[in-house]
Amino acid sequence: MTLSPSSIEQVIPGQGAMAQPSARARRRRFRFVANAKAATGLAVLGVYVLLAVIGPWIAPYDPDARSADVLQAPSARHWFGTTHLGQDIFSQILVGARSVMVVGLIAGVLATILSILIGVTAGYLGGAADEGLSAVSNVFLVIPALPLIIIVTSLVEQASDTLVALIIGLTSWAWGARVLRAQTLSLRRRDYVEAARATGERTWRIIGFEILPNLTAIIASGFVGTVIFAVMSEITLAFIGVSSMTSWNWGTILFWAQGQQALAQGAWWWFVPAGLAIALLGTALALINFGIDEFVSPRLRTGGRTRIRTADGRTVAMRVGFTPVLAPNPAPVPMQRPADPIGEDATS
Amino acid sequence: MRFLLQRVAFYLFTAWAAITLNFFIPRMVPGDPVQSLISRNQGRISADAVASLRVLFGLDSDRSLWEQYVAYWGQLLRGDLGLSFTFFPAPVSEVIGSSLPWTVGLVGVTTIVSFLLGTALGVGAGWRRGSWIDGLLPATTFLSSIPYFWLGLVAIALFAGPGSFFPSSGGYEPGLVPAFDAYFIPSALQHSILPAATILVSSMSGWILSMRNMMVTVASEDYITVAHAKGLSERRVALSYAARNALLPNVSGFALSLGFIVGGTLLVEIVFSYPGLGFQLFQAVGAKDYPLMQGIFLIITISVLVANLLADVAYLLLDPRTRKS
Amino acid sequence: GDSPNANKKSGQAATVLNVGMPNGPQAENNNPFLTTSAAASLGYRWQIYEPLMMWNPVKPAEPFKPWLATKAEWSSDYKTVKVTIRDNATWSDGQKVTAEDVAFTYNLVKKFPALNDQGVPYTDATASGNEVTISMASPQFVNQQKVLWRVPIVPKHLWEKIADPASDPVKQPVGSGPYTLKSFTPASMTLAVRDSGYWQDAPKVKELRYTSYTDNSAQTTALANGESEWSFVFIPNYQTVFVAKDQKNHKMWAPPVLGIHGLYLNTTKKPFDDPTLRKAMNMVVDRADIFTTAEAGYFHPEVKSVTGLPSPAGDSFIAPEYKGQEHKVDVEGAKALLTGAGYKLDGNTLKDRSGKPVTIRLTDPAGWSDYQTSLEIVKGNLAKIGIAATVDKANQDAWFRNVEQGNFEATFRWTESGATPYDIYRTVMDGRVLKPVGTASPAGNFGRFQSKEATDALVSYANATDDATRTTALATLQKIFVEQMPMIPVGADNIGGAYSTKNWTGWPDDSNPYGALQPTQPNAVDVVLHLKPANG
Amino acid sequence: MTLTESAPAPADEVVLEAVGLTKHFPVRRRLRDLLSRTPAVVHAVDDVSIALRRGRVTALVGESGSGKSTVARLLAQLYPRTGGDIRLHGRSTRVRGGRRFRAYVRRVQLILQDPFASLNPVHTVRYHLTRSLRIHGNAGAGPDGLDKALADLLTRVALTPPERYLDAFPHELSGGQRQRVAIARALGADPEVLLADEPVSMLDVSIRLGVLNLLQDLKDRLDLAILYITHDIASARYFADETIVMYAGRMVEGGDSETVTQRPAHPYTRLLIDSAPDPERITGAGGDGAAEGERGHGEPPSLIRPPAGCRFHPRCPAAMPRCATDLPPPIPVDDAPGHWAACWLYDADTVAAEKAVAEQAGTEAVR
Amino acid sequence: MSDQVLEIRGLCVDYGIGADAVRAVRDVDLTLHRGEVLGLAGESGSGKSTLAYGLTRLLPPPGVVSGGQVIYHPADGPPVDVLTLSPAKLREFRWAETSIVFQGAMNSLNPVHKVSTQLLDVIRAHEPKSTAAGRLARAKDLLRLVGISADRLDSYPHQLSGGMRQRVMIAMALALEPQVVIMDEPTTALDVVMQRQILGQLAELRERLGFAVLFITHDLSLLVEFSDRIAIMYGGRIVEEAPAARLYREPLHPYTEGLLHSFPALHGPRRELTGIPGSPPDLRAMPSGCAFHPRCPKAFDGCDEQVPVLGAPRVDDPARAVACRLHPAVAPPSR
Ligand SMILES: Nc1ncnc2c1ncn2[C@@H]1O[C@H](COP(=O)(O)OP(=O)(O)OP(=O)(O)O)[C@@H](O)[C@H]1O
Ligand SMILES: Nc1ncnc2c1ncn2[C@@H]1O[C@H](COP(=O)(O)OP(=O)(O)OP(=O)(O)O)[C@@H](O)[C@H]1O
Ligand SMILES: [Mg+2]
Ligand SMILES: [Mg+2]
Repeated sequence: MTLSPSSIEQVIPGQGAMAQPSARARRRRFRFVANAKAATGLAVLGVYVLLAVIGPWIAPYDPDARSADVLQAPSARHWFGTTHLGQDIFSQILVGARSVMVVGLIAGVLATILSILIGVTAGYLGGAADEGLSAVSNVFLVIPALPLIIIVTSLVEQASDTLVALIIGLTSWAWGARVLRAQTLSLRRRDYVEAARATGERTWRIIGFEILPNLTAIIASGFVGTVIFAVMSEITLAFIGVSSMTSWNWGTILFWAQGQQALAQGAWWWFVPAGLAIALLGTALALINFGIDEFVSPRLRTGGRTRIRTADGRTVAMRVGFTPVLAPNPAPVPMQRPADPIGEDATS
Repeated sequence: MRFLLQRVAFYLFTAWAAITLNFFIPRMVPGDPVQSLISRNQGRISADAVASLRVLFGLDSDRSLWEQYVAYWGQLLRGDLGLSFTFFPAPVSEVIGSSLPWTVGLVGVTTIVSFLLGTALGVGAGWRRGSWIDGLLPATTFLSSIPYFWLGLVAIALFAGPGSFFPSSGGYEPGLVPAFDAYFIPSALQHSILPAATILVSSMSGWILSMRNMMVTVASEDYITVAHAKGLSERRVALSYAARNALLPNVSGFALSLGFIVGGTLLVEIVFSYPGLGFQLFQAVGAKDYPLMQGIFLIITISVLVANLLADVAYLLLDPRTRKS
Repeated sequence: GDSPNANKKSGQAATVLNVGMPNGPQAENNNPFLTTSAAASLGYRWQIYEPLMMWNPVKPAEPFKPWLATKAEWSSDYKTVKVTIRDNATWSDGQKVTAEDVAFTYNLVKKFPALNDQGVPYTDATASGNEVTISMASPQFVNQQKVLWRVPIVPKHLWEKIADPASDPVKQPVGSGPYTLKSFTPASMTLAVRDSGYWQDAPKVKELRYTSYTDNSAQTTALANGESEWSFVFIPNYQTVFVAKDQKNHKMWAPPVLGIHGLYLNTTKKPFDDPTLRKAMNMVVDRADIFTTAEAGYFHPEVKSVTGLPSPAGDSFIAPEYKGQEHKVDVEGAKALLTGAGYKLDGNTLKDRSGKPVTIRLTDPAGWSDYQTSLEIVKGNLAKIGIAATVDKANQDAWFRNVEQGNFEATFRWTESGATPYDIYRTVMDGRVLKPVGTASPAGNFGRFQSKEATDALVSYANATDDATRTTALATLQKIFVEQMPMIPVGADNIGGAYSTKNWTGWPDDSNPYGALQPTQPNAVDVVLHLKPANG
Repeated sequence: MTLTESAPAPADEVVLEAVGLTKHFPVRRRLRDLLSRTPAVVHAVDDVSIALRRGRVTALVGESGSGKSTVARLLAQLYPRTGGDIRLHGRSTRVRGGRRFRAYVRRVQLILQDPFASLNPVHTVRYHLTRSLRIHGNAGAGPDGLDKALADLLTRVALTPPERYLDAFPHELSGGQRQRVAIARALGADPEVLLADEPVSMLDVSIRLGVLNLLQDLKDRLDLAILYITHDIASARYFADETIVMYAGRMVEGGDSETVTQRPAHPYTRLLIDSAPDPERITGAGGDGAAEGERGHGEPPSLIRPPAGCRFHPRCPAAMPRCATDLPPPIPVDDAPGHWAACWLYDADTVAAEKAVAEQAGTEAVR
Repeated sequence: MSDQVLEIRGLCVDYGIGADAVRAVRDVDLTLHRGEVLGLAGESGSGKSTLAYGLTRLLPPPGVVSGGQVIYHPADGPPVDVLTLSPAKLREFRWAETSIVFQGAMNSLNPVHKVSTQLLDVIRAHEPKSTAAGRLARAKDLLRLVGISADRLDSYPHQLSGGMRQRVMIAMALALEPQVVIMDEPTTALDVVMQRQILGQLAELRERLGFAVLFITHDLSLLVEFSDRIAIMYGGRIVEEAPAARLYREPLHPYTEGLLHSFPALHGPRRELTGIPGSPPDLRAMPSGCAFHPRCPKAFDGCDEQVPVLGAPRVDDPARAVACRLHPAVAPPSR
């Protein structure tokens, strides 16, 4: 009955009064992109997706083609240098992007869907269904994923990207399901869920339309997490040489580099681009995740801007417990001047 | 009582299911340990020798999978994990016993340190948003997005050249006998610095991030405002009020991560040739060493389950609220 | 202090030899019969236990060198061998090595198939005086070294007490060799030279330190920085990575043995059932390129002879008609051969007689980088005669299964190796192990090569009682191999290692190839006995 | 905008009736409780009987935690009941979900206590109302029909002009507006019974009045039966025809609102009425009535181990020995028809017996 | 020594900065006298809580104090402007001089610490020299003061009922015997019995300790009964200020009047409730002139242009102040 001052509603401006809803809705739609982190992440991801699509076409060389330039450092001819067979590493990276993106996205989508299906259902239904589904996800949680993936990929002779993605997806949903279940448990007794029930909504609709939208942040971060995990797994598998490597991916490049002891030979260019490409992809995804977090959670959103510029150009620190005072006060009453007039409240 | 029994039954079921899967999955793989042995000794084991190896590994008798499964449980219940193929006839328990301490030592310690350090930095970042610690986030995120092994390899290339203080592989200087003495311990420590640093760098930002977000959330709780209103010192509000509450979810995450210590370190151990369990598992998978694989899976399964239970209990202990459902 | 670690470090001078192998952590197991034991995997079993005779795989045709036995006499059908045991050898616990011990050892191997890691069909071994007669169920001409060189002799008085020798870790090994085990840790083992009682002059190396590095690159690093002085590991670009680190001392010697690696073609798959096509393919394979690029210029040396026999190990076996005939890349010749046989080169595509383009799938496990590189090269080579090849990076287990079942078009694989070319040809052409496609033939003939003539020749070679028969049979085999080209030989199997002359000299090399330079071969003990301090 | 005295209600048809309704919640136990045998439960509601009649408002008042909301949720069939019966038009119903549950909620709609929590923050007003209309088939034909129905609903709860509110998210609405949206949602189902759980609790008095007027109006026009749960006894007096007082999970008094509020019979009701702030008190006497407040000291009882007998007896100024042992049944109070109290004070026999005992004790003490 | 403890002058509080800013409190002047209970009522959303948190600078982001002064007069020593204190000074000032009982006691107590810890640490923070035993004795006294037995010290917040928690908060607020206690709807979630219990205790304590209270609530009856003076807020401004009984009897501002005609009385004859038509103002688009004019039954020409100033309508009655052009100010409100 009492409304805590920290609850979502009060943080959002204009509560208690009607602001122009249409303008508001528009602002809301673009706020996500306006978030600098999300925008950066999306831009980088966009480039990756683009490369995944057009990479093989724009690659200057056939990634398999051998040339006389054996083990050469980056040059104008070979931007990222060449391998011990004279293959162009830049082309390998470009061509390899597709497989990485395909595996990451398919596995991410699959694991996310599974974790939603199992986690949310278990959390919402409770009882025996919950026990059963939780047991299943616990079993999947305790099964060591990477060795399992190694084993399963070795079951088939030609593990295609899709298959690797499916396997990674199938083995990596459990954690997300667990988190979602816990969150659903706390959501399902929320009043608005009860209210939806009392309105007469069907169960699947309650799950899909009342609960799921409120899990967006978690689902998104779970998705991003699995994509990163899937990419890492794929690359790891290729790196340790267990997956079949019919197509190029960045792990394959690293595998060759490691197999030829590139670092010992001083061929840093063989290693560095693939590793950085992976790290950059991971960072982009993490940035998008931050963006989603701040977008969905109003607390983080206001938290994003801790220093704000006032109209007269000063910077003010926003912090809990010490509300900033904007106007410098004339002092009409005799006052104990504080020993240290520069507080964190108002600094110029 | 019923609740307790239910929990126990639940965990037992999970354990049973996981162990069963762990039994069957390795056996579904084509190829057998003998074949793997042959491939490792390309051409130097003759076809005639295969028979002797099959006899050696006890693969000559044709037992159905079901019989093997039953026998496996019989063994397990007697606390016998069987004999490893790769190190035949060393008992699996011995193989695990010799590599577990390394893993637990390296990864266990780094997990704890990374949790503590990450949490501390997360507290700082969350409390003082916009400060330098907060500014660290993009960097740590980047670091944590780098594949472990790549980071390890680069670390080796950069820091572990010949003549460097950092050894590039192994758990201790070859030739030393593991013992708690003034020769071995420093050597073991020296060998662990680089892998530990790698793990730290790439795992810490997860803790920083989750702690930071929890801090941000908690910092807007009423009781924090009240604590400020009470005029408590910044430190006390930040630590005793905000951090103490923000810690709760992180602690259960930490308990769970303890469970993954055993299994989650394959790559670091491979890259640094660290004589731990992850490396052993990798070898076992390659060698189709079912008994060893199962043994390691068992350890992983049990430790994850125990950690799970620990997380449950930790939450109960740390959070005095017995929440109404 | 009292720690065993205390005496480490100092006194490295030239009493210690550091041996390394990239085999990962080991479990304490010194059973000399088990391939899986630490002693076998690192090779120190041969420093503790000794065989009857010493054989030199690098010079397979040379006579055996007496070791624990002073003499070995084969019956003419090679079904029994009579060995004379030297009388000055003792076990490290002081007891004398007797013919009883030898007979016991062979009977032990016979009794426990698990210990018979060479699969020799022993029937009996009896001792009388200092002589032991070992008999076998079938002629063992091609397996002499397996009988005399690969069986570590163990003391009867200790081993008869072991209930199950196949699963005993033999924590305190007692052997007749020059060393005893001093300490064991999963990553390192130390062997100390025996104070007394060794039957020859005690080696100069007072202590052997074995280190099991976790993987190839760790081993390579250790070699490069001198931590390891002797090892056997594949080092890509070994010149820069290893030799260049100490030009004077770092050496690599990996001479070929009688075993080869090459491209198996599935002879049941059209159009590769056509020997002409196979021969044409053979003519374009650039072995030199493979040797330098894929095998780092030292591993798997080029097989030059058209017979597929490596040089120099196989030189003495080459039939006179093929002496001096070597493979060479001849694209034009290949093209001519093909067009002559009804193939058509249509632009960049080779069409077979039915007009279908010839394509081929080359496959090998993903993780085997030298094979993969070789395949890439072969792919390029084949393109020159219009064969479009794809390289498949298969999963290792699947590859094994598929190769054994004949489900492949072409794959790089090894043959077995032995004391005679028999093992090479048997692996490739043996009709006795021929199985239909889909059924595994683990013992060989993966390409499903069908030739009764070859099978007969193999049987005759193994069972012959006189050299003439053997020579004829071998010539037949070589003829078939050259004319039918069931497998395209590329590189020789080799045995050897990397070593450093910084502290120790006397290693075998091209100028003095007295034995195989590989720490895991029985020759290892011979090598160690040859070593002398570099500065002493 | 006038809240007039409600017309004398016709003794109308009972629409929804609770008979001996009981709800016990199992308690989530702590580690140390795991070993104890008896399962602990919260006796949230015990033996509550309420009849909701067409065109009438029944107020439910009582201390916080006495089970008022639980009764409402039980009546809405959101919780399974532990005991007792719920009758809709005289027919016993127990529905858990599915079609029959939806048929039930079409007739019985619940407005949850907390408007901040009961609207999904991610959905607009339009979504909430559309769903309610759709589910119950009141959405009209085609998009135009729906728009008309939505506008109609919003106009009914005085959220005008409707376009201004349709696309707003809950956080853009004031508390009062949210409470009205919640009411509109309930009305979208076109129910016969409205269970309104503190629908005006967090509004200032002027907005509160607006909402109550709305309900009043709906009741009159649509012949709704309304359960009105509140802490504001004064509003119960003005708004409800009948008032029931709950204490610690039990009904302690009931009757005509005016009677209950003006002549409370049960000691707890008296305490409640006396405790209610009353500006007239200072303006009249200048005192602050603290003396009366004294009686109320003591904590509400634990509902896990509720006191035996009358649950109010530990705090009751008029407690008699019997109160601690015997549970008082509803006993009619003579001052008005339909007025009853669950208190032994209104049982002539008990009072007489007590008096005798007290006298005897008195004489004994004298002796 | 004046008898004012807290003087709020021209206080403005915004949510957000720049174009996005919403001004929730506008130009508020308010004086709290020593030992008095000043009630603050008004429309929901009129800025009562914002005012209370703003003057103590506890408003969570994005709240900012955009102008004005909050002058505190300590019992001894010169007055200080709370808004210019450095964080360290502010920390010292807080609780020792001004304590707050927040709206939801449920959320005000740290769920993971015992009641004792939370009581003791405030004493320790402000009186570092006190002994542990002394602090404990004090904590026990405090609990007894609000009618909770001392053995409850070891309880966790969740083990206490809502009323008990509220009383623990009150005890805590009094721990350092501050001059001013601010209470934001301290009893809204409780039933009237509990509410009366708590307020009764508070009244008693005030008699003994002599602190002043700023009491915020929607419940006009409660306010009239409990406070000495009442201020009414509308649209971020104080629109009327008067002694409690007089405000109840003769409200001057039409909004106050409307409020008084909106609440039903429990006792006495049933009277007609008229309420206030219209809806609350939008903070982003405040009506020009008097914020109440669109809803005011008595509005006349010019109400939509001039912002009425708060002032005493009669020179001889300085205790009252109103901001309405019906009762133009003839004197500044009393200080
Ligand atoms: N974070 C915020 N951003 C923008 N406006 C806000 C924010 N928080 C509160 N407001 C607005 O400020 C105004 C004053 O809010 P405040 O909480 O002070 O009202 P109140 O008088 O205490 O109301 P109530 O009686 O409902 O508690 C309200 O209109 C509210 O909508
Ligand atoms: N789901 C639940 N599980 C366990 N106990 C519950 C549950 N819901 C309510 N209770 C308990 O049942 C009792 C009655 O709660 P209820 O919410 O019905 O009270 P109320 O009269 O509505 O109180 P308020 O006036 O504060 O709204 C309380 O003690 C409450 O703690
Ligand atoms: Mg309630
Ligand atoms: Mg408020």
